Amino acid sequence: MLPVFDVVLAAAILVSAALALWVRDRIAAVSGFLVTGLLVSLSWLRLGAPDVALAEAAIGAGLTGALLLRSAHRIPCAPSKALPPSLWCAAGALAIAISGAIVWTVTSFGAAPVYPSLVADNLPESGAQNPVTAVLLNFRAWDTLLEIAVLFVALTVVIMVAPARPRTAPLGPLVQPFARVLLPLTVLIGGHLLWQGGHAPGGAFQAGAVLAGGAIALGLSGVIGSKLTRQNGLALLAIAGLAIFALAALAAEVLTGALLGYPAGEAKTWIIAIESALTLSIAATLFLLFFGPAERH
Amino acid sequence: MSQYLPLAILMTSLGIVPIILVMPESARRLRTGVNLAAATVKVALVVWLSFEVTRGNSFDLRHSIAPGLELHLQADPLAVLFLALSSILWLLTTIYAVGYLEGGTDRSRFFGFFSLCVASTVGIAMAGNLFTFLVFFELLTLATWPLVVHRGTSEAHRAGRIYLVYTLGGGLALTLGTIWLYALAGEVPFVPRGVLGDLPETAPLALTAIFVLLIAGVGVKAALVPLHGWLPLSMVAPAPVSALLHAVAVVKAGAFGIMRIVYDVFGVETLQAMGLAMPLAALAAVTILWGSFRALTQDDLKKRLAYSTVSQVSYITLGVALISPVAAIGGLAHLVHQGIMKITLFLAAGNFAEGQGVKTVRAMDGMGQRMPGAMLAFTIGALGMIGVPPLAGFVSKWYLGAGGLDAGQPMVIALLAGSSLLNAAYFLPILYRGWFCAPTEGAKASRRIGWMLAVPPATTAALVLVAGLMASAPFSPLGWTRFIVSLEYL
Amino acid sequence: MSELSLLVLLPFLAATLTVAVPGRAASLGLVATAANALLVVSLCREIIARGAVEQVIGGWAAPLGITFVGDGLAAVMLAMTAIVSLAITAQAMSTPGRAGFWPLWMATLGALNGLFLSGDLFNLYVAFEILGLAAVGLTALAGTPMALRAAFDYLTAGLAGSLLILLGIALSYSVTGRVDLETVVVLTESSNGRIALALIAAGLAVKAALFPLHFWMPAAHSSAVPVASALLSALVVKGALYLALRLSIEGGAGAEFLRSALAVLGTGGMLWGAWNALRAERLKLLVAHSTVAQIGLIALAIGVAGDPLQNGLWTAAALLMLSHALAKAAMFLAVGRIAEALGHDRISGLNREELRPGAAEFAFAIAAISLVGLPPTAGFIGKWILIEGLVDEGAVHWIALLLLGTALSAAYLSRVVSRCLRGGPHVSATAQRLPWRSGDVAALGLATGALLLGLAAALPLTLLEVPFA
Amino acid sequence: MISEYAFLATGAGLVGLALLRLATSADLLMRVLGLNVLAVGIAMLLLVSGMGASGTDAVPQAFVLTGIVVLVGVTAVLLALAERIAEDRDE
Repeated sequence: MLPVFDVVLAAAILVSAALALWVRDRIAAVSGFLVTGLLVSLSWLRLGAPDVALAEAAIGAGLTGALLLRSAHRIPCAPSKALPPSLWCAAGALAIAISGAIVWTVTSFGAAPVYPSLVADNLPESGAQNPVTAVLLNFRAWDTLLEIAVLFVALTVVIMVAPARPRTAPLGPLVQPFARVLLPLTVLIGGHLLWQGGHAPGGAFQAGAVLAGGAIALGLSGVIGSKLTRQNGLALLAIAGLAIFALAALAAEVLTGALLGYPAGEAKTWIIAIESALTLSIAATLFLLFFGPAERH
Repeated sequence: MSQYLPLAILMTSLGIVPIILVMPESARRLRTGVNLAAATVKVALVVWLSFEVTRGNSFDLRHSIAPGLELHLQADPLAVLFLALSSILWLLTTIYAVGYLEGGTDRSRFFGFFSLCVASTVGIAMAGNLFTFLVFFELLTLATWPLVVHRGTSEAHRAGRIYLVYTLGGGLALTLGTIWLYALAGEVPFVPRGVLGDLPETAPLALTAIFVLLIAGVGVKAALVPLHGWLPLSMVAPAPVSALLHAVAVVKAGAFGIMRIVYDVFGVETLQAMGLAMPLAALAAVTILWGSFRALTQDDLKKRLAYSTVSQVSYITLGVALISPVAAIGGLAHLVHQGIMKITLFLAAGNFAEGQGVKTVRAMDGMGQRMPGAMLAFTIGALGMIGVPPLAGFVSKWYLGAGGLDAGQPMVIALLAGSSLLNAAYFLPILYRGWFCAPTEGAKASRRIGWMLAVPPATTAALVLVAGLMASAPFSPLGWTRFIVSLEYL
Repeated sequence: MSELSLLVLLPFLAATLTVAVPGRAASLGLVATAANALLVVSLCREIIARGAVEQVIGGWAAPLGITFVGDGLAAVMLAMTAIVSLAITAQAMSTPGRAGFWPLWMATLGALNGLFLSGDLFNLYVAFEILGLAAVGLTALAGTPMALRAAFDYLTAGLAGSLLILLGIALSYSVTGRVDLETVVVLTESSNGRIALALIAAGLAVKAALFPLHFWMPAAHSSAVPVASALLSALVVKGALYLALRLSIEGGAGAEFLRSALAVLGTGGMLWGAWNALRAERLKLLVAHSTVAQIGLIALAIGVAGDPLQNGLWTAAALLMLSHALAKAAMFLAVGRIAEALGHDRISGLNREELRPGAAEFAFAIAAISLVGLPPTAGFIGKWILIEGLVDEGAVHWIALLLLGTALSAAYLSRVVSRCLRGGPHVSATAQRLPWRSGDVAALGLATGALLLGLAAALPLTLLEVPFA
Repeated sequence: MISEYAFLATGAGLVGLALLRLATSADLLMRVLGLNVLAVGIAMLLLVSGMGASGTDAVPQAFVLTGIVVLVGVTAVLLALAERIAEDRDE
């Protein structure tokens, strides 16, 4: 039964993605993308990756979808030039070749991942029970720190480029499809995160995204006044994440001699402290990524 | 302390380059002072150095750049010969240039690159290995370009472009040959009688190719036919630049490079064994005749002198390629003799242009009355070039001819006779017009030539006379070259 | 705290501070770049004295954790970045600031340092994303429609490049089960592993603007403000080239297929860039196309150098990168000053009559000498090492191509320099040069540094000869 | 097993579709969408490769999570730039 479900799901993902990419209408394309995202996150639940599924639903589909909806009308369609068929065929052949190479590469015999046993062995010392959280905030926290730096840079560029602020309308036509999809999800995922706590799927990114999503929805519907977004404090909160994480990394090195090496036995405290700071910072960053700077330079 | 002499000599001209370049245009006195002081100090240092060298002291300054790659400055007798020539003539040319460019533009730029030019020449003279030689040789290319295009006209730029194409192309060949030789032989220091060991037996073909590349590389600057095309064109440069190009720096650097490659990289015996000496001598012979032949038909005075240079510089190459100690003495002595003669001619020609606006042979009528001093200097230089005894040119030609006989090449005598006839054919009409024709009606009123323009050609003309008369003195160019050749042919 | 941690984290901390205290951004930037330079000096001394250093982040050894690897190559790249950084900062301090410059610049510095030190493929991907985004921000800094459009194209190309890298990493993971750099040698052993590596290399080619994937680059580099152009051309593309060289080293003999591709594409880039530079009408475009050509040269050097574990030819590529970074940064800074003085950057209008060429033109000329690779520049030493090795191998065609590239670069750069020397006696003697600014000093200093680097080539070569970790 | 292949094909298919769209469209928004779909496809491949008998490997999951967050940042920048380009064209 389940394999059949998976095959149908897989096919649905491809179809909706193709629709999203080729449909002419902007809103339809973005909606197609949103649906693809949600189906993908469902498939990732099936692949045994609930943390990622949550993140994809909240950020990959939700927030990205919101951003795309915001911009869909402001970016005019490029005059669609009919490409010569030869170019189409070449591009198609290339795409098929790459897809084929990927399938062949992944299905050919490969070495088993080295990570599961390493993660399992070191999980008790990591300060987190959820292996994904352990990887993100302990084993490979350096990746995460750089990822926060990416968000920081993205925010800096968006503030610099300063697109027009989205118009807030009490549940206007722009908001409705988005709110219809996102709000229930927000509530659902938020509840899930609260319920499961730190030991199960969830973490700073998902929580931050949910917070940001709620704030954006409220901001768009005018519930959160523009007063809040005009405060410099929000931007400072956003950049604080990188500063705190970097300082924590260096502080850990002072204490233990290893960059990001948490003192023995206190890993959990450190992780929770960093995660809570990150949650707020991520939420502020994502919110500002959506709304842009208060004033244009 | 004195082991840093080579560096000090290099820095007297290299060190003032940035200082002069940043000087404001209006700081005329300061610039002249710095220039002349540096040139004078350099002459003094070179004199000191030559005394040290005759006392048997050797100099070695090394700076490692990469494994098997080092900058090496040294002072062997051959280096001292070239150093002495360039430092003395630099001093004279600087004085002349200051006078010549009075009231001109971009003088800071001019004198900056002028000094850089001489610094590269000095570096070429003192290079202790092929790599160092290459570095300064390329630096010379770059330093000379702004001088060639100094006037900024389209003609100057065309000449500059052609100059760059030729010299950078030659630079590429030289670079490739050098790297190839380093890959085969490791470090290539300049050592009398060559450093190649058993390579001529193991890799004769590669070595021949390397020789061709190296000679092609330096041959561009030495204006060997058919690589000489840039030289007549670059006559658009101001007179002191032409003097520098022809007598001291560029052309001489090429000829000096041929000496280094023949004597101190390959060694005359190796070269003869590989059968490469004859073709080089033949090329030199062709260049001698072709240059003289082309000079005949030039009406532009400086162009005539330029083709004369093409011809005369190859005397040096010929002397080197003939594989005979006597011919070598002639060739090496000609390095100096041609330098002082040609600089006399160019400085005098510059004075004709400055004083009377005369730039062509046709307009030379009555120059002996109009500018007797400059005309006298020009005459001495021209007669020296023809090889009239007892002037310097005669000494070189005498040794070259004797060397040809010594090497069993009597054809050399015929070549020298033919070339001298051609020399006479293109110089004597100028002298005739200058001394025996009355000035034409339209001749411009004379502009006074200051002492800065008058003294340098007079001095070099005197040197031409002295170098010929005192040829047998130990410190004459000839005496010194005998000493060098005794090292190369033991 | 070790130099390695501070090298990466100090710039990021400085970046956040410059946002928090915008009024002090310039002085914060200066302090950070100066500290960065001191850290690099200290690290280089340590590496020369004690060999390559490693630092296990968080105490979790690779492959689970991430390791910083500070070997000779990384140190040379860090030093290159530090030197250019000082000049960029000096120049930026002398020009009116634009909001966003300092945080983006500091983030670029941190990302570059992180990239040069990282020993993990996925970590490298994240570092590339920081670098790419910050570079796009620097491009957009000019704010003109052309710059914004160039920034968008740059970002889509850059993102496509990094996603190709990520795809390659995903396939590496599926083939070998791990993503630290030591997996590269395993990848070279199987054909599906080579597909993964090829995808990573393709992504790097986009990011490095390697022909024919350079389409985004001339517009981006020529429409940005001068400091940003200098940064992008001198440093940002070096990140991808560095990783290509690193893959060649890690892959050893098995990475020959990558090197062959690099050599071929590099040749194409060298010729194509030179051709476009010869035809360019605007100075900035000429310099940008020259970057395409120079990247081609560096790729060619990596490509023909052979197995880095067997011979030392790859050091030539590193030297060329170093030389290009200094010279190209100097060149863009100089071009910025020239354009500022003239109000345009048309090559045909460089020979102005009322103002004589000054420090900027001179800096351009010196930088050109380095780019052409005339002695005694580091570019020359790099080419020397490379050609000497190729002579030994008898690879005549590569030597011929290298010489052709050199001749072409001399041809297109002399177009500009000869224009600057034009003018003539009609120039009034009272003409004034623009007053000197620290920007002139930066351009001139960098150009002179590039020129003299050849004389001090022993230093980077000593570093590069430190055995790999 | 079948599920695994199905999702593998989906991942590869998403990559192919996205590349095809990127190669054939000059539309700014479509390029943003295409890049996002490409990223989703790659993430799918990572997760499929990480599947094992004892559950899905946590490390590629962390990679995907990082990738998602990075991508939302880049997308925000892309859209901001695209909006400004459109605005400048209007003026």
